[in-house]
Amino acid sequence: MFLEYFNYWIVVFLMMAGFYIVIAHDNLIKKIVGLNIFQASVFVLYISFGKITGGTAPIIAEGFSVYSNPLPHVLILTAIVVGVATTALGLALVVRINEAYGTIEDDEIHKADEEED
Amino acid sequence: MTSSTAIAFAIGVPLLGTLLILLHKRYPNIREAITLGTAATLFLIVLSILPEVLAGERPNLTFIEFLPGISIAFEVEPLGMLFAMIASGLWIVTTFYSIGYMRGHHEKNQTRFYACFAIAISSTMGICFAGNMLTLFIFYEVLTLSTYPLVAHHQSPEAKAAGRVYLGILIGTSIGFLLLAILWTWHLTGTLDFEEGGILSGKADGPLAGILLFLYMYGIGKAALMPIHRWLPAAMVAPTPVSALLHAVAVVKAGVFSVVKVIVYIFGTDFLSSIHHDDWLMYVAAFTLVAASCVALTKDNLKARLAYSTISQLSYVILGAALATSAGVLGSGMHIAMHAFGKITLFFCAGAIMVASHKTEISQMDGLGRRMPFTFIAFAIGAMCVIGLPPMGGSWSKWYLMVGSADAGHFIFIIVLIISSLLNVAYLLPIVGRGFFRPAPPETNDGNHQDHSHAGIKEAPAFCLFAMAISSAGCIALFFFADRIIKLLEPVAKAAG
Amino acid sequence: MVAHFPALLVIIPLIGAPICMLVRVRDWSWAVATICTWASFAISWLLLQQVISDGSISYQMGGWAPPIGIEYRIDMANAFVMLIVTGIGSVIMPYARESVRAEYGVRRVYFFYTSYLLCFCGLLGVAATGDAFNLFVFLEINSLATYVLVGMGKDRRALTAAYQYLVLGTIGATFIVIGIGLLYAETGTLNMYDLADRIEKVGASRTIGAAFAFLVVGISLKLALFPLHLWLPNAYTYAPSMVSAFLAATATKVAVYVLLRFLFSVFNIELTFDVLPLDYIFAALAVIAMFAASTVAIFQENLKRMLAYSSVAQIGYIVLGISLHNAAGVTASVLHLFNHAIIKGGMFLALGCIVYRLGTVNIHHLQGIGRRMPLTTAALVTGGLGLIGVPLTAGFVSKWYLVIAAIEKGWWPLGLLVLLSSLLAVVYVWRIVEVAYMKPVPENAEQVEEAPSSLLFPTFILIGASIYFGIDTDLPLDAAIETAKQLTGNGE
Amino acid sequence: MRSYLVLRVVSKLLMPFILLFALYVQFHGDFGPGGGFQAGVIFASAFILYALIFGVKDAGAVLPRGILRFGIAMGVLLYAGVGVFNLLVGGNFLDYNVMAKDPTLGQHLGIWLVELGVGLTVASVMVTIFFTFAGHRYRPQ
Repeated sequence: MFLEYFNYWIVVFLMMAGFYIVIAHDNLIKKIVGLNIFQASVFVLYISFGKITGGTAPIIAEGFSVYSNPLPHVLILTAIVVGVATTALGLALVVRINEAYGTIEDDEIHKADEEED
Repeated sequence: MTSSTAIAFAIGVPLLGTLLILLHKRYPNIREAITLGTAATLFLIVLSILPEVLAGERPNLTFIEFLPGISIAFEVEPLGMLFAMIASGLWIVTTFYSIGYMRGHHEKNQTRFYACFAIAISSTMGICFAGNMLTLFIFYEVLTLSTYPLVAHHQSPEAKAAGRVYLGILIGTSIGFLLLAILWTWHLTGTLDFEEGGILSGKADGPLAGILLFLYMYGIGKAALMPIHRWLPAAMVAPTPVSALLHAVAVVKAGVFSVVKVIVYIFGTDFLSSIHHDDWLMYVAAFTLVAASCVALTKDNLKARLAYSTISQLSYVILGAALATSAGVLGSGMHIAMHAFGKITLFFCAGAIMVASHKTEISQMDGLGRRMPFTFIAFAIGAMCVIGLPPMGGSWSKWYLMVGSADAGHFIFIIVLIISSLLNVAYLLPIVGRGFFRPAPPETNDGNHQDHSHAGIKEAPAFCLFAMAISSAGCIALFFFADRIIKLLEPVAKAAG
Repeated sequence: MVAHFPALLVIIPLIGAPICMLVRVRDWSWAVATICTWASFAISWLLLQQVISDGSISYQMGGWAPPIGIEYRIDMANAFVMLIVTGIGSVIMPYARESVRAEYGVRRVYFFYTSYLLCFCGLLGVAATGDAFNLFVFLEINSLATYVLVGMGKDRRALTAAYQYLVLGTIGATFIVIGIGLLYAETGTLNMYDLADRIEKVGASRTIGAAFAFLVVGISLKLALFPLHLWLPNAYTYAPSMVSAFLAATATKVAVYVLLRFLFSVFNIELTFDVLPLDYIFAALAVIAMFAASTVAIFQENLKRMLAYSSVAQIGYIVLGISLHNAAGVTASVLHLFNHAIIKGGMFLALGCIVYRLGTVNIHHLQGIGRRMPLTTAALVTGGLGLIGVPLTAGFVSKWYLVIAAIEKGWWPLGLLVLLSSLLAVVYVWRIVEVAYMKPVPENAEQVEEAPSSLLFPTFILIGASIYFGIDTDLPLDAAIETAKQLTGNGE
Repeated sequence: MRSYLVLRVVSKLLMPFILLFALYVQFHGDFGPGGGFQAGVIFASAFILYALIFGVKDAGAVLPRGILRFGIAMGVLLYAGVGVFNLLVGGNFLDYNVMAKDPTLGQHLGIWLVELGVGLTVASVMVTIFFTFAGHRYRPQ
């Protein structure tokens, strides 16, 4: 049971770990790290779907008849690009937040906002 | 001008007036002349519809179809005709009065006052002529919204608090209950048109009809059935012309008018008396009638007393309609007219006293009648009309209400009506007595204390006196020409019988 | 060319975005954005006509037939949503020029319009596509551009708002990808119509159930369904006015469309509502949203924030209609989607006018604003009446249908709750009225003029529309009824 | 890092190979594994390596911001332009069959151009992201 589905266990572990980091950490950079781990779990999930036992790379060649499904790879390539863009934007925002508040800790930012009100 | 276009004009003319008033906000004389002109035009337009209605026709006008199956539609029937004539006719009188009052009182924001007043009248016309329940509801809401600035006119904290109560109760009940009732009716019957004999009969069974009746009666907050009457005393912070025309005539009468319309044309009197779920309404109305009169007795502030008196009188109308007999409905319709004239006269007097002497409490009015004889005579006439003493119009409507109670076999309500009339006597006539027969308080020269004496008080401004004269003449005239009203309302009463 | 409209609708803003970046001259980039928006509007209008007369349109990207290729399928539902998006965009663009200049400045303003066009393109792509994964990609294009736009606000809190939005939005998007992935794993297809067929055959397997849960949660995050709305108030409050208006009117609406599409077209009604108790969950959340968010709105001092919370409440109405899952309920939802877009868009534009002149929308600084900026305030209050659902405004029509739907379903207490919750709207709208009209102008207040006509005109178009569509209900009502018919008939 | 001679020399030596490999991945994309995304990132990594060793300023001299921004925009335009061209000559959006007389040739041409656009944009974006972060100076408010 465990070994048979070990890739999915990895997915679940990564997903929960990433999600936990996003929720539990106050540091904005760490949140983004968590977000990345969270997204990475999905990449693994998709790649797992595409794998066919004994299949090769999906390029037509003599002597092979079983290929892995290429579609999840293509999809996840797109998802990775989206992930990169999200990370870049998130980090850029963190840089700006650091300039505006002088901190990247969530609770300190909250405090600064409350003082302003 | 055909009658259908007359309906459109009746609603459009006051709106046009509003626009002109806003445009001339820098020229008070022109602004008020426009108001007068608009009021007179409106009255003539309304009168032009009268012959057709008397001839038994039902002029109608349909605007765009608003939702599938529901249009904004108008249809003139006798009750609406009567109400429209009262409201538009008294608007002219009130305008004269307003000019005297607002100038004499040096009110601010007069342009907003006149503009909102005109919108309120326009929506009252819409209510009068509404051809289906949704149209009525729409104008009902417009009326609430347009009178809010009038109630909160002074912009003082009390005025704003009163405005909140006013808006809260009226909008709350109308959206929470009335709209739900309308939607439910639409769901049950697929129509919202006012039809003789009602649309709900056969579509709603016993308890459901009872619930619907409850939703309608408490949804129409403007009818001030207890315990949702609080807005009316609150609205008394408004300038007196507003209290006079809107909170003795247009707004509250729009409420009871809607109640009568709902009972006669949505439920149908036959259906209502057959289901026996309307008994509670009669008892609530009877209770409101007596209780409000008792509260009125305790009030020293003149306008507050009149407000509670109004609450009590509104329940006469509701009671009459709830009796669901021919005479009861007739009495209801007549009482709308009779009370309108009587109460507006009383409010005119209250305002005149306020302008001339800055007195608002009844206990301060000892001997004031000798300084302001015309005002107090008018007050006496109005009071007698509200009480129902001949030769004032009010006596007819109370007569028919009692006949209606007897027809329905509810003799207890005859007793209630009599008790209430006695209470009316008890809270209205002593004011006149005080004015004429009690000695005026002595003059004090102590600068620190408020001067309670009547030194320097003169009769109210001429504009006010003129208005009072007309409305009190109306009270008397209604007694002698009551047959005209009966004739107008006959078709409705017959259908109810 | 007519046959290519579904693709062109998405491509035009996509091409506009890089051009915007290349021209770089301030007014030119604005002009490019405006022209693209207007062109899209014209196309979406024609598309809607085409759908009305000929039924659904299918467009095969790259000539590859579905289910292998990506298909764009335009039916009533998305044609209508695209019309809303492009229509709102077309009205807002003329407004944007002055407003953005005042709130964002002129330096590198071409970035602003590039982001706007990408956001616009993403929304249209989400609406147009018939491919589940393609939908995710466009959703992310739209979201990323939106984060940028929100972060362009003047206040530094715009940055934290954008960050918060980014984190939550990304979580939502990832949930959606997981859901789509699971669907793919179970059925082996990504085309929505193909998916619908295969899901029907598979039935409610555990994978489908999990996919469904991930999708619903992910989409609910994007549409700010209570209690997943946390990103919304800050984002709307601190974004530039033009962005607030555009987002409030379109972004959540498109998310609602996605929800409708998945619930009704991809998963079928039996699965969604009979096997899974989604109707009760949605109804409960919607009612809480209506009351909780409206109550919070009452206590806000920043008017933009107040409107933002009101948006959360209004989304509650929309979701409530969906939870009834009968034709009338969905009609009410779609209708409210349209009406709320117009009303809220118009109100945010009106607030933008105030920001333009006063630099603040804090209620304490707006005393007597009714006298200082009469037209703007009139627009704001008229919009507010629409939010309450006063008759003769668009808001009334949708509430009418919502309550009727609730009664038809037999859940009449919900109808009563809808009406009662609109009383809360009365309270927060009346706060504006009291401050605007019933308070004197502060003595030390500087002299302000009415907002310039380039701002007022678009504001009045939207507010006017909210009145117009409250009286002449044909267009939105027909479209909503057709959409509901299509969706509740399981996409046929 | 100006003092690390080994790094400087090795990176200079590596640069052409990285770029060449990027081009291989780019243009072999329509036959085998590869394509614009991968190629773009590899291409960008060469410049990022250069910037790491020689500083962002020097790297910026090789690839000014203006060119990068142009690259980003042109890549997208190229992609969309191919699609619109197909539209104009009678196919659907991105239907490469109509690009040349022979559909197979058309497919080759179409995918080649589209991947070129993708590669251009990806490379420019990656380099821009790196330059933006690395070249940013902390400006507290």
